[in-house]
Amino acid sequence: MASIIMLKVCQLTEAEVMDKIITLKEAAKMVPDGSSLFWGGFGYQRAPIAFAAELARQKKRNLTIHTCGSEVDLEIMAGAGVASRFEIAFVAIEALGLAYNMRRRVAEGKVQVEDYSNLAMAMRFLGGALNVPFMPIRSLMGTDIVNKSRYLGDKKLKVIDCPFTGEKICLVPSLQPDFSIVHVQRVDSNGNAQIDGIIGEDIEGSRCGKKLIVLAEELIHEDEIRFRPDQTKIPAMYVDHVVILPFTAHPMQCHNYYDYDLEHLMMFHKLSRTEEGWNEYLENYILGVDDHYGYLDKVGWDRLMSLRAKKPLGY
Amino acid sequence: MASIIMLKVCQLTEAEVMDKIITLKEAAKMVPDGSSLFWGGFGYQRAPIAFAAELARQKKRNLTIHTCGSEVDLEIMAGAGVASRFEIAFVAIEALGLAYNMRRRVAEGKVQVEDYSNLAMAMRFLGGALNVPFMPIRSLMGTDIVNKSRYLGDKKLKVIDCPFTGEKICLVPSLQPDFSIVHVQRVDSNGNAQIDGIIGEDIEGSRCGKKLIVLAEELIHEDEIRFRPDQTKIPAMYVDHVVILPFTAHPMQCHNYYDYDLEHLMMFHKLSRTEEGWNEYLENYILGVDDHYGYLDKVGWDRLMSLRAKKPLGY
Amino acid sequence: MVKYTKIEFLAACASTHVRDGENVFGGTGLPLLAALLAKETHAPNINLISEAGFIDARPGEVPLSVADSRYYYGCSASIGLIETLGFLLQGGRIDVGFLGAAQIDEYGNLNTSYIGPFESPKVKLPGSGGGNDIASSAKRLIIMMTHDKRKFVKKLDYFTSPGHLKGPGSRKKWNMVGGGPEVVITDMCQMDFEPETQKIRLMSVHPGYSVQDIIDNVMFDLIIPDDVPTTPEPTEEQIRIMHRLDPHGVYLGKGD
Amino acid sequence: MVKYTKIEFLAACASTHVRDGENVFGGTGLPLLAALLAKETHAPNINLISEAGFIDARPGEVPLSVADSRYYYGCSASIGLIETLGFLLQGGRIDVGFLGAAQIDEYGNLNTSYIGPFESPKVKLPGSGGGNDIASSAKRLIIMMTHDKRKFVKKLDYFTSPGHLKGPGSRKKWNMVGGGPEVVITDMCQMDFEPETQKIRLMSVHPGYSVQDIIDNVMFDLIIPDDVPTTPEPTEEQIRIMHRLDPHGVYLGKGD
Repeated sequence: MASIIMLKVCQLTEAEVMDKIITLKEAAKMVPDGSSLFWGGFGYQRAPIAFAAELARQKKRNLTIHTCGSEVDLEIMAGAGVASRFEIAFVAIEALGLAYNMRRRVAEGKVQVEDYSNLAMAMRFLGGALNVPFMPIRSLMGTDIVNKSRYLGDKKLKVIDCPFTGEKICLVPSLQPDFSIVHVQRVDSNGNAQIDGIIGEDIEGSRCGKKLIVLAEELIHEDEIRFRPDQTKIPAMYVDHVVILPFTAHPMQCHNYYDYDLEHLMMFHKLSRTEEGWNEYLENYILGVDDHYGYLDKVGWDRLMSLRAKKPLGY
Repeated sequence: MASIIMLKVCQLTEAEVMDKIITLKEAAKMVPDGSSLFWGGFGYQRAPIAFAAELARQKKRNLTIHTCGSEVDLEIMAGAGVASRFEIAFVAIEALGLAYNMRRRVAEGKVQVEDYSNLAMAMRFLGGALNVPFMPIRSLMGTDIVNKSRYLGDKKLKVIDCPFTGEKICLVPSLQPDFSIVHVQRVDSNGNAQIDGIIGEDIEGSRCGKKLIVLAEELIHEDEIRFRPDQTKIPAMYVDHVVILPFTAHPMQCHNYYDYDLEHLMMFHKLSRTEEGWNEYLENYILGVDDHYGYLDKVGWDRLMSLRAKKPLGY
Repeated sequence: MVKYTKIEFLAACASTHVRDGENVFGGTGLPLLAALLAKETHAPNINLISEAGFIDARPGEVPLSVADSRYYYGCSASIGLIETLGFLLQGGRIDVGFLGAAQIDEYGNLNTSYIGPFESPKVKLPGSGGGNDIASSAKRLIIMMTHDKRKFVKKLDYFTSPGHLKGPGSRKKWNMVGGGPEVVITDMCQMDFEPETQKIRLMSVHPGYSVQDIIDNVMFDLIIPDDVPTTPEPTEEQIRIMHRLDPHGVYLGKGD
Repeated sequence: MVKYTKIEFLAACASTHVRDGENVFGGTGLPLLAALLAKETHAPNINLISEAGFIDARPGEVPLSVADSRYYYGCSASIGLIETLGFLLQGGRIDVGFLGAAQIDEYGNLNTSYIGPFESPKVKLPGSGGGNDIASSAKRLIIMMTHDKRKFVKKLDYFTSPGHLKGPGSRKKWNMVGGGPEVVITDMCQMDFEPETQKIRLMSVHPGYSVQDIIDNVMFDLIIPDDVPTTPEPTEEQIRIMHRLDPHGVYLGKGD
């Protein structure tokens, strides 16, 4: 009985939503200049680098990026002039050093960074996902994160007396950006997404945006999702568009799929020290290629294949 | 190299925490009269019935129970005089009808129920887990849940003007009860717990209590936890005590382990219609047995075995 | 002629209010039966959600609890309450929710908490559960009740879940996410809400009942439109499917 | 005599401040190396947590990122930021956190955000990351810095993360969950905080440095106790283990 129901519904559902799958170009085209974006991934893990590069190729401008901490992707968007505002807690290339593009653009006044902590940003996404206007946190108080603001002014946060206890508590404003951009390991054609390894802030981030674009390394059949429903980290009903692409995070890593490319990463970081070096990288690896596959060809498939994750390590 | 490190640490860690595993009797003994408890499980799923029965056998009194919605376990605690205060959203035996014990005890004035909604309670646990004094929600407003209170008075909740948007928003006070009682499928000796199926409010509830007692159907080896760390729903560092017992939720269900016992449940519900009937059940199945195994013997192992879940259905 | 019970009529009638493709909070009992019936007939693509954490569920037989494992097999995600009641429902993503009640007033406000005075209640009812959340935040609310005059009251003993509160503007005052009740379905009639006053209005009467029967069985002034049609009867297929979904007759009774 | 670099000394010295059985926020870089070294020597039962979501991690080689998959294999739970920074850290369950900084003042307050005036910053630094959260809520804070006079300032260019703020009572005013900084470790010395004033105080100098060297290399009035011991040197075993954990010399440099 159950199987009859499922069969019928399966066919209809798949037909209806098959068009969620679009290309990277189409996905980036949907983001108008001036949009605000939740930006997924955390540190070296599941960074939507390919999406940042495509935004640069399409000459997007004046985006506002919301994330806890990201690295190469933020450097690309700051360096290429795609994003002019960042509400973030962290930008650097961990282990290697400062984010030079961001440093230059901030010094030039072309980029404004509104500073929060990681917990503060994660709670802003949680509040947005819950559709409430703010969330309380216990950090930030007593520091310049409370006292100074770039552009949000008194909308950056509020320190209030708790109406229950009288103690000081900090309220951070919830975020519901125009888009959420999240990179995952696997997705079915409906948009049900599985994530391996750590989640960072992507549960909350995927639910807070007005539109959600999921970038996945691999397309899986709906049966695999329904056989393991407790592995679904993002249910299809949140997902507006799906992009299937391998090595979306290169030169960063994607747990169980590939390790970071330390050589490329160090080359990126070294070149980004100067505007000239950065322009060389931008021309060579982003603007000078047609699309993400062009980029991957340039990096070289022998190298990409050598980065593939080994079981059971996941990197 | 990694394996050398792991071996060494494994041994030491296990030795240190092995004493987390205690008996049901010992666990219930730790709960003093007058304590407040987060009560895990949701509806028919993973209800800590065995713990409620043991609290009744030990004649605990004046407990305050915090949960979204529970059924037979709340009926036992209300009926046996174990708990006198409930901060809950729901009590009934779904599909069968009203919770008669609770109904009688409320009418007698022996039990006070402070009414919230499911989301409100879940958010109170989330706030407690986050260690902030309140959480904002969009429901409750305009109704008697806001206007009437049994014993919390103006600490029950507050409706405020949002300091960011000016709109009305409801703040519910966070909960950090003395104990969290959570029933799970599997746990290792350190306390790392896996939950199958739905979570209800047990992620937040397990983190909000001052002490956490985990009741598990099955003990697994630490290697199983570390091989699938993304299946760990409650990390050991939250867990104070572990009780290993089969059929902890009977006559309710435990996903992937056993289905509900509808016959027993209907018998329970029917008997509880009257004080006499309830006393009969209480004597027969709770006070008249030495412990949980006595209860299971009384129910009968042939019946228990017939309830075992079938793959892949999980019930 | 199709033979049916009052309960079967109620469930079949409610199912017609679910539209294909909607995100539906099913709950348990008759509402769930109605939602499952809709899914098997005119609305195969509804996304059935249980507040316990199941998303896009396809139970082969009717669950007894919102947390019943029968919701699990074949669902596309199995999470928890913060996901369903917080992210999905409060997030404005649920199209339609179902609620029952022990009392309803003329604005569709509901009591599922107490009969008698709050200070010394005669009967403790189940309470809100997720009801207040669903009534506050689902885009549309379908209310299902067995018809009993004492349930259709001028003033609720306890106001658990919001309908249209005190009428126009009330929900806006509290910034409610959802639109409030759309229809009330009983075993005697269907009622909707007059747009201007947001007061309850007779919509159709079930076969065998007159408008006067309904008027006699509510304790407030029911708005009666000029034209009150008869509610269409359930089909044999609907009744057959319902019994397949509830093979043990937990909700429908032991066969007919 | 043991041969060591400044960086090796700094990491080995910091590792001694981790106590067995503690819940430790490791982060990346030298702090993580210090924590891993502690775990392999005197503190095998520390529970190493990365804010990205890894709990009870046992990386075989040093991760480059808090989110590095090298944290995954052998860990006991892999979750997310709300879990680690919210439930665990803000929940008061983290014993010790590590932070570095570009500037520190005499109360142990830290700047990891900007060099130069806020309005027109000369250098954009990484920002708080989880630093403000860790400094606010970890029971103890261990600060690690390479020693440079320009980093030990009278006034921070930007106040990112709280040390003891303005001294006694300051943390209490904001109800901070954690106890604040306990020790500052550089490649020249160790410093702690005088209990009465909560101002920074010299604790020990590393071999080869004098008290005067330290005084010359801070820009505020450092409290100097009567007795300033010499910091014990790292052992050969510590150095060997560190290099095994960082085989590519990402943090330690290429060989010694």
